[in-house]
Amino acid sequence: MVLLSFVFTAVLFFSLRSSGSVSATVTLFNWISIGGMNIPFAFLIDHLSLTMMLIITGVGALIHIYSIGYMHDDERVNSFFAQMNLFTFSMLLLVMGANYLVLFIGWEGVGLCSYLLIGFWFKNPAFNYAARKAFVMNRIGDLGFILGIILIFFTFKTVTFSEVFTQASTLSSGTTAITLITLFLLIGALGKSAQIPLFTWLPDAMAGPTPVSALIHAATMVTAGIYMIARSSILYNLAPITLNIIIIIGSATAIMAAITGLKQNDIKKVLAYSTVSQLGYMFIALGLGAYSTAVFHLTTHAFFKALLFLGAGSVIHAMSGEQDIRKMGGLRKKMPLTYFTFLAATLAISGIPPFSGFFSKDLILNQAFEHSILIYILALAGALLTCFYMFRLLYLVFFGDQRLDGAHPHESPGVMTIPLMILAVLSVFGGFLNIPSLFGGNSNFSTFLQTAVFSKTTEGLSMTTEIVLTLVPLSLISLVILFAYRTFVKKAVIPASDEASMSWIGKIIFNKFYFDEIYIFAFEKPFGFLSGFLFHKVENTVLDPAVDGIGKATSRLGSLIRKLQQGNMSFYLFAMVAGILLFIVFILIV
Amino acid sequence: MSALIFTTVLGIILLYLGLTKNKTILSPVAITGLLITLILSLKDWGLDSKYFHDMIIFDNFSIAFNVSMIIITIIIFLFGIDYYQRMELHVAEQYALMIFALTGAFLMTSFSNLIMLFLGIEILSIPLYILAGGKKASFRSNEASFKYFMLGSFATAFFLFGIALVYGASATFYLPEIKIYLAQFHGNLPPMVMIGLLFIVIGVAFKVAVAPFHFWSPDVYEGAPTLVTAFMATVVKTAGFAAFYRLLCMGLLPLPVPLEKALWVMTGLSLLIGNLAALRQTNFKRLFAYSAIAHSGFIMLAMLSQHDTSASVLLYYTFVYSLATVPLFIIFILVKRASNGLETLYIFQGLYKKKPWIAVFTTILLVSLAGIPPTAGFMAKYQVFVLSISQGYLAISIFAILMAVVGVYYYFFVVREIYTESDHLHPIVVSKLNAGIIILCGIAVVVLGIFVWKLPI
Amino acid sequence: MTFLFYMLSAIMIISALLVVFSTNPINSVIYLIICFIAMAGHYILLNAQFLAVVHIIVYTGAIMVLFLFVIMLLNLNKAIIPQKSQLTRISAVVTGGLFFLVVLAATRQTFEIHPRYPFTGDIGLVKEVGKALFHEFLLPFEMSSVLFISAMVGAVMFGKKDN
Amino acid sequence: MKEISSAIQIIPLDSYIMLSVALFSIGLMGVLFRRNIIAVLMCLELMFNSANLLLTAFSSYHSDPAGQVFVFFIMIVAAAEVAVGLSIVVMMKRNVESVDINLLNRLKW
Repeated sequence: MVLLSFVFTAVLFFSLRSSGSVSATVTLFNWISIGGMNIPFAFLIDHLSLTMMLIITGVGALIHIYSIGYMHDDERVNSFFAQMNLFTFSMLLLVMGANYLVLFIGWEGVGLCSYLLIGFWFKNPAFNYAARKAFVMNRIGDLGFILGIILIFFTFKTVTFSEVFTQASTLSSGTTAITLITLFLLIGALGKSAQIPLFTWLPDAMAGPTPVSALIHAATMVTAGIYMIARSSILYNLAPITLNIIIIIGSATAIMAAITGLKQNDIKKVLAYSTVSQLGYMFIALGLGAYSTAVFHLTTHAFFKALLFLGAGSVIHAMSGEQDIRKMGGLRKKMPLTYFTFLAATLAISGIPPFSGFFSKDLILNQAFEHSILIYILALAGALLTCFYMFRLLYLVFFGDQRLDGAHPHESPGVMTIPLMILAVLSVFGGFLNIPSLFGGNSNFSTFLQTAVFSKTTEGLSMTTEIVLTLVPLSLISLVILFAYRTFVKKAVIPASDEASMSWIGKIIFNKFYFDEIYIFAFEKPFGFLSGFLFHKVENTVLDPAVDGIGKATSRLGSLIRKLQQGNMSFYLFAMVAGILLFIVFILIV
Repeated sequence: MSALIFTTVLGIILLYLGLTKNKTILSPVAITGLLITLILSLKDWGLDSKYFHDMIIFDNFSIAFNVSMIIITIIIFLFGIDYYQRMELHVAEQYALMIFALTGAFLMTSFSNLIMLFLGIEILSIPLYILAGGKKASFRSNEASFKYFMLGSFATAFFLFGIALVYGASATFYLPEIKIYLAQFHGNLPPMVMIGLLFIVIGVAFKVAVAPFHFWSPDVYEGAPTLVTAFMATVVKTAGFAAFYRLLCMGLLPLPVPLEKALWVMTGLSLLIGNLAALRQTNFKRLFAYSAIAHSGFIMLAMLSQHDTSASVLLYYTFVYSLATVPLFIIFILVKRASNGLETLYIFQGLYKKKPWIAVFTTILLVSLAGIPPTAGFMAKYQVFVLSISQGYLAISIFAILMAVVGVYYYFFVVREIYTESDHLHPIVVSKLNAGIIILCGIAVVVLGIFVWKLPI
Repeated sequence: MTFLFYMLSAIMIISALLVVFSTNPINSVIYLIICFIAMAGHYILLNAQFLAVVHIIVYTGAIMVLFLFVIMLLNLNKAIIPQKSQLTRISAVVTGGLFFLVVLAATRQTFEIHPRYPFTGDIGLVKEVGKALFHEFLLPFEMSSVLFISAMVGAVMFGKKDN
Repeated sequence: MKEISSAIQIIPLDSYIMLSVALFSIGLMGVLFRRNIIAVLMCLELMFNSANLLLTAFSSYHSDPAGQVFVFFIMIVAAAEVAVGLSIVVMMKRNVESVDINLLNRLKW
């Protein structure tokens, strides 16, 4: 089904290309007309939505094929596919909607499917809790989003994209209304795209089946926020304050999630934090006004992150459900296909040329450099951290000796590896869609998006700066890879369990070499501390409780109101009379 | 008018059929009768007929509401075939009383004289007092009945006193004449009239369970037999709001400012109390009682944002709400039977395992009540918000949206239970007819949400 | 005339208070009957002869007898039920008093109510009331039969002893 | 007869309003005051009747029979309500052997 829709999308893509038109709007029917408002139920097909549709259907189809193998012995496989399809439908609705309301319906739909899919294995109460957490956090974001839509309606008297944007372009930059609208929309995007402070649901959401994590929490749903901001690029261009906030949030998220990822030992958690971090990257790009770059990174990220998740799924499958990377190792020989595809994805996410991640990440870094050196350094640091934990993951899982007794890892069946290989090819070559002029390309992808997304124009960097900016990260990244290799392969350092960490560190100091000491003093300790701090303190004691706290406060108020209902008739009568008396006084005074 | 006469006759016919001690024919007769009433009602469409010195006016507004209430009652009766199978005594009386209550509801949607409003409310209420106590041996049912009766009469006393005060000033019971009388004050009403109007409004607000006059509803909903609760939560609420709208927006426009402010306070309180108290409920019926209070808040929001489309939004909201609520109560009864009469939310555990399709449609209905697209519940809420915002009530709308978000949470308590495993495996028996009703309502909710956004008035 | 008004009012208020404060329900019923008779006197003063008669028949004749009947039936003719707590009773009195003051303050005539029609003395006669009842108010009159039948059904349903 | 029928012309309308409000408040107080359900019902009757009295006074003042017809309907409804209320009381008494309003507290929270 999804494959079929991919074919349809591809046909649509080429027909739109050949017809040479920029966008097409399909109005199904006139939907709402109330209170002086007209909303058609319409779809908008332009280059942006086509790109998104290609990603959703393409990656989605591969993941569906993969799931046939992955879920084949689950008893509720039918409902799984039903929910996955519902998700794909909602996601398409989201990107194809021609006004904010249709977008919102898709938005809610993916939230709902996400809830169902995270809690798919509902027998485990923790999973149920994770599902609910995701849902609640998303609802907080949705609240901001719907307020944004309402404000849009309030300001422009319409919610159709084209009309809003036409009217908005006549407004001057920095108007309060626009700033408010963009801020509210941003809150929605923060929830859906898992940014600070609403990101904590995403790592927990890994409770769902791995294909779900791949489809929803890596490739598609979390990018909805990016898509929405890119779609509203005209509005955001008019709100410099919001853009700055986006940059701050994006870089903070990118760094923080990367640091947290350093110490995670669950294979999916590592990937989850890396997703959050990469989304932070996209937000930086958005904040810089480089919307097409953000969408480009979104595209490449969809390829390699889906691949990573599916690879992880394949590993978990092979290890019969084990997710702790400390217990893996030496899988390179047993699962060569998975290994090579995983390697390709890791190289891509680390930004090694000519893998896809290199092009998109490089573009973001360049643009960050243009904007401010500070953001550049932050982004670069994030990239290095990403590189480190990804190779740590790779080495721990695939190199060294097998550490789990009694497991007999085996390569996954063809129905699972074929999607892996296709995605690997995409991860490797996906970057060629948008070769910058430095390498003799002509930025096809950005040009393609230009009709739908209105990036801020930049003057461009000189050739030499660009070369330097390409080489510096590259050399640093190679260093980091080498370092990780020495630590995890040569020295075979295995991260200790959380409880034993202090005594373990003591032992290491006496036994290991120079590199290890550097690792411990310069890296392990501060970052370990920071990582632990971010994870345990910030995330667990500040952000989570803050979000939970709102819930708790409301529910406490709820108990209070409930206590009023004492069941005693006299009390009800008294309450009624008191109410009436107060209303009389109120009426007479007002 | 012929519909009104026919329903009263139908009630009496049902009473006589009760003498034959044959329960099986009651439901078919009642449903056929209601279908005839439906047709008779629709025949009056567009005529704006006035009867008996303008005592009642059957305009499109009242006919639309009547039709929606008849449809909901038919759904309830369809389920009644199964429900009353287990009951030995007084089955015919219960059917007849519901029909009589429906007659009262008709009067409430079409009155144009305060005496008809008063009689309508009473004809609706007295059968309900009795129906609430339908399980004679159960003390909970008795208590529900008495609480409803006591507080209801108390509210009626205020209502009457209010009518007396308004009559004293204006010397008439006719709404149009009262409107003309009030217009001469240019919004600066003397306190006596103001208090009279307030008392009248309180009398109606009590019937639709608007906070702070909601205290009866959780207790009565819980204690009353479940099918009666379903009737109360849907038909009574619809009728109450139709009457409310007729009173305020047709009779009193422009609303006196203090009264309007008082109504806004009630709206805010209902939203707050309904949604927050529902968060802590573990009893399904109480949960629905509080959520009904919350929905009253939303409907009030639509009503107070006076616009040409208010009536249509009101109709859409109440109909969609009823359409989702009745099947949920039906499912609740079926599940309750399978778990020895427990009423907590936990009894829904394992529903997905036992009846996957029913579980899916239950989810759809709950999702609709929670107001998540693409269901009709979302469209209804959305229309309310659009209406209130376009009329400039931004602050309260945002508050209502916040509360709607809270609302999602407690409906998903039930959803969570449905998809949770359970150890007790009593089979849930769902007859084909009941499954049909549930599925049909589920589909209707989705179809309405996607394609039909406005019901004709 | 004025004397009569004050006389009846005093009887009414005092007996109404006694209804509330007497502990024995039988006494309450008796005081309520006195109160209603005084009210019938008011109706006559107000020229509503028809109402005065109906009031006596319906209230003292039917409703109060029903009360008495139920009290006898349920054997409640002693003050067996304890009073509410002191605090509740005081707050009840305070609430009632407050309500009286507030509503009184609001309903005091600060504006002129104009009589709708020129004064006639016979609107309360059976003839006039009957005309209005069977002409203008025919529909409510007919609909109240539905009310009665449902009340009757209810009373039978509840009162009957099921085996 | 002539003398009596002109009461409303001599006694100010205000007095009647005051009287009705007083009666209503006493009824309200009684509803809150009493624990015996039957006594509470009687106090409710007081409240209804105060509305009746007020309507009649206004009706006479306006010389409009509609108010008195309304009173007639209120009496009808009051009779019906009392019948239903007392039958509920009888049913309850059968179940719990008491007519104490404070016993009605099983449905709560």
